[in-house]
Amino acid sequence: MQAATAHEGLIVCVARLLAGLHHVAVGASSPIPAAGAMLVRAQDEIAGREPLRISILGSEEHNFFTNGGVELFDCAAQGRIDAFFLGGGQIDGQGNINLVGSGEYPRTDVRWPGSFGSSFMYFVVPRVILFREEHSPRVFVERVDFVSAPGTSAANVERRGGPHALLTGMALFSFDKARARFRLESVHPGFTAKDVGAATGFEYDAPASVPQTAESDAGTLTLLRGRVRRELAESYPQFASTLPEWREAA
Amino acid sequence: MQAATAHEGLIVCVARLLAGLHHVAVGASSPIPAAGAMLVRAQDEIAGREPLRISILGSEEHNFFTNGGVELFDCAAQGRIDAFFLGGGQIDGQGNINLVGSGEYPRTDVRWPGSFGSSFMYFVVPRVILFREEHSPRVFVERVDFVSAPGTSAANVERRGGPHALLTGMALFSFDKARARFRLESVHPGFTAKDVGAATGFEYDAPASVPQTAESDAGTLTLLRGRVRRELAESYPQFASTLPEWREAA
Amino acid sequence: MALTSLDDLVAAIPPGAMLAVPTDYSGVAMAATAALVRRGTDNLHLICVPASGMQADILVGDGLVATLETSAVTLGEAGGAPRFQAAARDASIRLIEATCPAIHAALLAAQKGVPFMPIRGIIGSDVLAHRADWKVIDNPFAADDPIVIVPALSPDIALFHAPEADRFGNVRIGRRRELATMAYAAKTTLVTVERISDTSLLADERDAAGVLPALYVSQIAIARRGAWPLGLWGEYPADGAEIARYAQMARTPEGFRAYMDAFVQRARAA
Amino acid sequence: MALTSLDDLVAAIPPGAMLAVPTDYSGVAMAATAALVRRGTDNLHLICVPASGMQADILVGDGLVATLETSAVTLGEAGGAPRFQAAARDASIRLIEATCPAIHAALLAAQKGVPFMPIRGIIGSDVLAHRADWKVIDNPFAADDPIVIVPALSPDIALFHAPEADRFGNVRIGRRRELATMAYAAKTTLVTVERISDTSLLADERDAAGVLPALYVSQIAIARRGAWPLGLWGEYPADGAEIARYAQMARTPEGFRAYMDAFVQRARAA
Repeated sequence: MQAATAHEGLIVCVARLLAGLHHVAVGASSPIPAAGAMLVRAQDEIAGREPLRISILGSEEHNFFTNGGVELFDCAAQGRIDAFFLGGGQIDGQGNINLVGSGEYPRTDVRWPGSFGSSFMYFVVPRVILFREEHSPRVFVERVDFVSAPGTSAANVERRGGPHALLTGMALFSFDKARARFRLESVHPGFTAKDVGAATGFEYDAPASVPQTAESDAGTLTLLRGRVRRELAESYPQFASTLPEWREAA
Repeated sequence: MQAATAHEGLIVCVARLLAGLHHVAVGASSPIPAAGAMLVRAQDEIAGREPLRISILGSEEHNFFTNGGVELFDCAAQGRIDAFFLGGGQIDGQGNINLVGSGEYPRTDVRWPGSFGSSFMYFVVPRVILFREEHSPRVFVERVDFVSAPGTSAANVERRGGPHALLTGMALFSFDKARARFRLESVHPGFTAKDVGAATGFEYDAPASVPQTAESDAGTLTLLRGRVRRELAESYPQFASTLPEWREAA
Repeated sequence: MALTSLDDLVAAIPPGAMLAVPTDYSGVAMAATAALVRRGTDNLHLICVPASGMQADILVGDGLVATLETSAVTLGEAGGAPRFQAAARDASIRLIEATCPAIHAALLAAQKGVPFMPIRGIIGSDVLAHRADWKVIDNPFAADDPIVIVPALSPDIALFHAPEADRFGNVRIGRRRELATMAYAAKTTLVTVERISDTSLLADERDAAGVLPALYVSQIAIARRGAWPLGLWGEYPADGAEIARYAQMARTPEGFRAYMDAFVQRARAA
Repeated sequence: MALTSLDDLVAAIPPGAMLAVPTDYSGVAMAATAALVRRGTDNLHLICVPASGMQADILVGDGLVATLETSAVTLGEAGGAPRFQAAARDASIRLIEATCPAIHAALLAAQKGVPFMPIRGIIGSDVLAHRADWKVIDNPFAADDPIVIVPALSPDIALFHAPEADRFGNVRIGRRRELATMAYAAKTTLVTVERISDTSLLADERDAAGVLPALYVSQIAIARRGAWPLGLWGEYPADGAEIARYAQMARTPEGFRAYMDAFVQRARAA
């Protein structure tokens, strides 16, 4: 079997981060998180577990909300969303994220869309997965220029959510809330811990010997390239077409 | 033409109190207020004015709200409801109303249903019409035993609504908010100012000579006994059947 | 979704639960109420959203309610609610007097995940005077502007009756959006329905707005004519004669008991 | 209800108005936006509920926006919003940075007639740091529990596009309930629709939940394909190629001007 592509590796990483959860919400233009969620759902069904519920925002077919755009936030505030994905033009070593712009606000050098719901979701969703494929010092900075949402909060600030992991095209980090610091967990195939160090603008912890991100097993890849790829194609046809396909023998 | 019955007289009084308004809400079991509102609507249409909008609560056909039971209160809070009717087991001379019970709360001697939305609506609807057919010292007391909603508020309490008039089976009062006091405006046919005084447990102002409530003119009665009676029958068939009927000559 | 029996549905309501129920015209789970009476689940904290009728009167009359939080209880055209009135007079239940929009606001706070909601009006009423759990604060955005705030209300259980659910657990609530508010705010939502649809209620974009998503629904049981003797919007009107019969019988404890014996038997047969 | 022309509809928006518009997938009145550009209504305080795309970019690019209050502006798959980005860099507009649920909360406060709404999160963000109009208070129901409160937001005008209205002025909004929130909160609501229904949209209890009552609707104009090049739920998808063409041309002021000349002509023809 063909080894996992880089995107497939990320999808499998996402799936590992979502295993065992009940409900995840993903953005309309987030095919890799969506694919990871669909992989978990398929695995749950095969294992006879209650399958992961997936809400795809902005989608007509996969949006099960009926109370308008605010329902995502209400639902999260009620504790009914276990995981959510956030990105950012900048992410710093304390887990702060910047979706607004680089340079001195408001006259930003580069302007990004804006904070969307991040300033809220980061506080209320228990397992926020920071996902940014580009792994460069321009993204992973020592200190963001604008805090759309802070990585941690003072003890008296009500907060049950926050960064759980940071997944990039190069590596997977966990986040220690007490120390407000990332820890390098594994490096994806084709990269070294040294590559990660050079591409990261903030300090982080790392084990003496950084493991490689676990390879996807054949069963997982078969599921991904068959059923999940077909499900994914309904919402993300262009992205799905870039993934390897596996067909059952006729 | 047969003179107005007592109920017809009350309906015409209600209509006079609602003339010129845009939107009135009435309870599902309030046929006289509803009939008065329907009379105004018919008069508006005949005069070519924008007709009064009527929301009948709890009705499936005449409830134009689509956001659940809370929409009445939201709509009133937005200033979109000009008039509303409230009653009460007790009403006192300061305009306080009691929908909870007589005697010392919570061990009331007589328990009524409860305050419903009165504690809110009395504050936000500009023209609240207190309507209680029974005119007796047991209803119109010096001081209510439980204030479901106060007639007036301190100057610093945000309040654009409150009692506008008190209509009973015997008389019509206006309300002076600055003095927190009712004023007898007119006495219905068949009663005297003295009757009113004997049946009212609170003090109120009155002109030296109290006029009789103006009679309904023939055109109004024709409209009421024809079109309005028919419209009323859709929501309040039993009540409508007690009103005189007028049919156009075939 | 978990399609269950009426008995199993009400078994999910523990004694002492904070139980939210809707007003008469929204879809009252009367068959489930009979099952609850049969089961004898007591010590309930009943929250009427925002008022109730025969359902609250029955639960109070049967001694299952420790605390009753409501804006009103009435049998409507059939008159006052006799067991509620008797309990109020005897002070045999703890009464928490409310006003409709404050109950909605408290549930909305839970829906939004905030600890309180501000609400206008109410100041100077005895409703406020008797609510140790409500506060008056100064509006932080204005000078000398007192405003009531009510704390979030998150019922243990929301229980109501609706025309239909689909096999995925979505429930049609139409424009009775207080049912959605109850479900958003509650920890567990139990629904009885007239029937189960094989096709998803969310499939048609035109009427999807009137659907409570399965996400908020814990258990569903079929109960045909499950709101009787109350009505169900779009399905059947209230049985006024039966409610009047109840109103008459429930004037005495003995009459109430006789009525209930038959009422509970009916639920056993259903 | 007042059925009017597109030109008369946008004439109801005065210069300097606080104008609320919905997010791309809810129903954006793009034909009306073209008419607004043609009319040259400027000095607008544009509120995106809670974000925007091409509509905000066009209004900003044409110099009609003095203040922009939004959670984000993006052209989605077509990339960043070029005129918005340029205006942010030049500081040629006043930017009020927000986060989605705070915009919803501020409108909800207006819907409820309360001066503010509490909202969790946000504390410690620069969104909060730049909002002089938001406050952090101590939750009056707990000790040492700071919480953000946002003031009520009551736009002068809400403007959106929907599939249909009926001749009584009721408008189908489906499950895009943010459109209702906007209308509840706004002083005036202007709606463009694909078509007018002769029968009342409230007649069918099944889909009445997805209808905004006429009570909240000031004026309605027919604009066929009135959301183009954006999509309209249940009706037509977004025209991705056209949005990409806009994204390309709007990179320069000259390209933007050329695009707009044709865009506004199209509105004149409609």
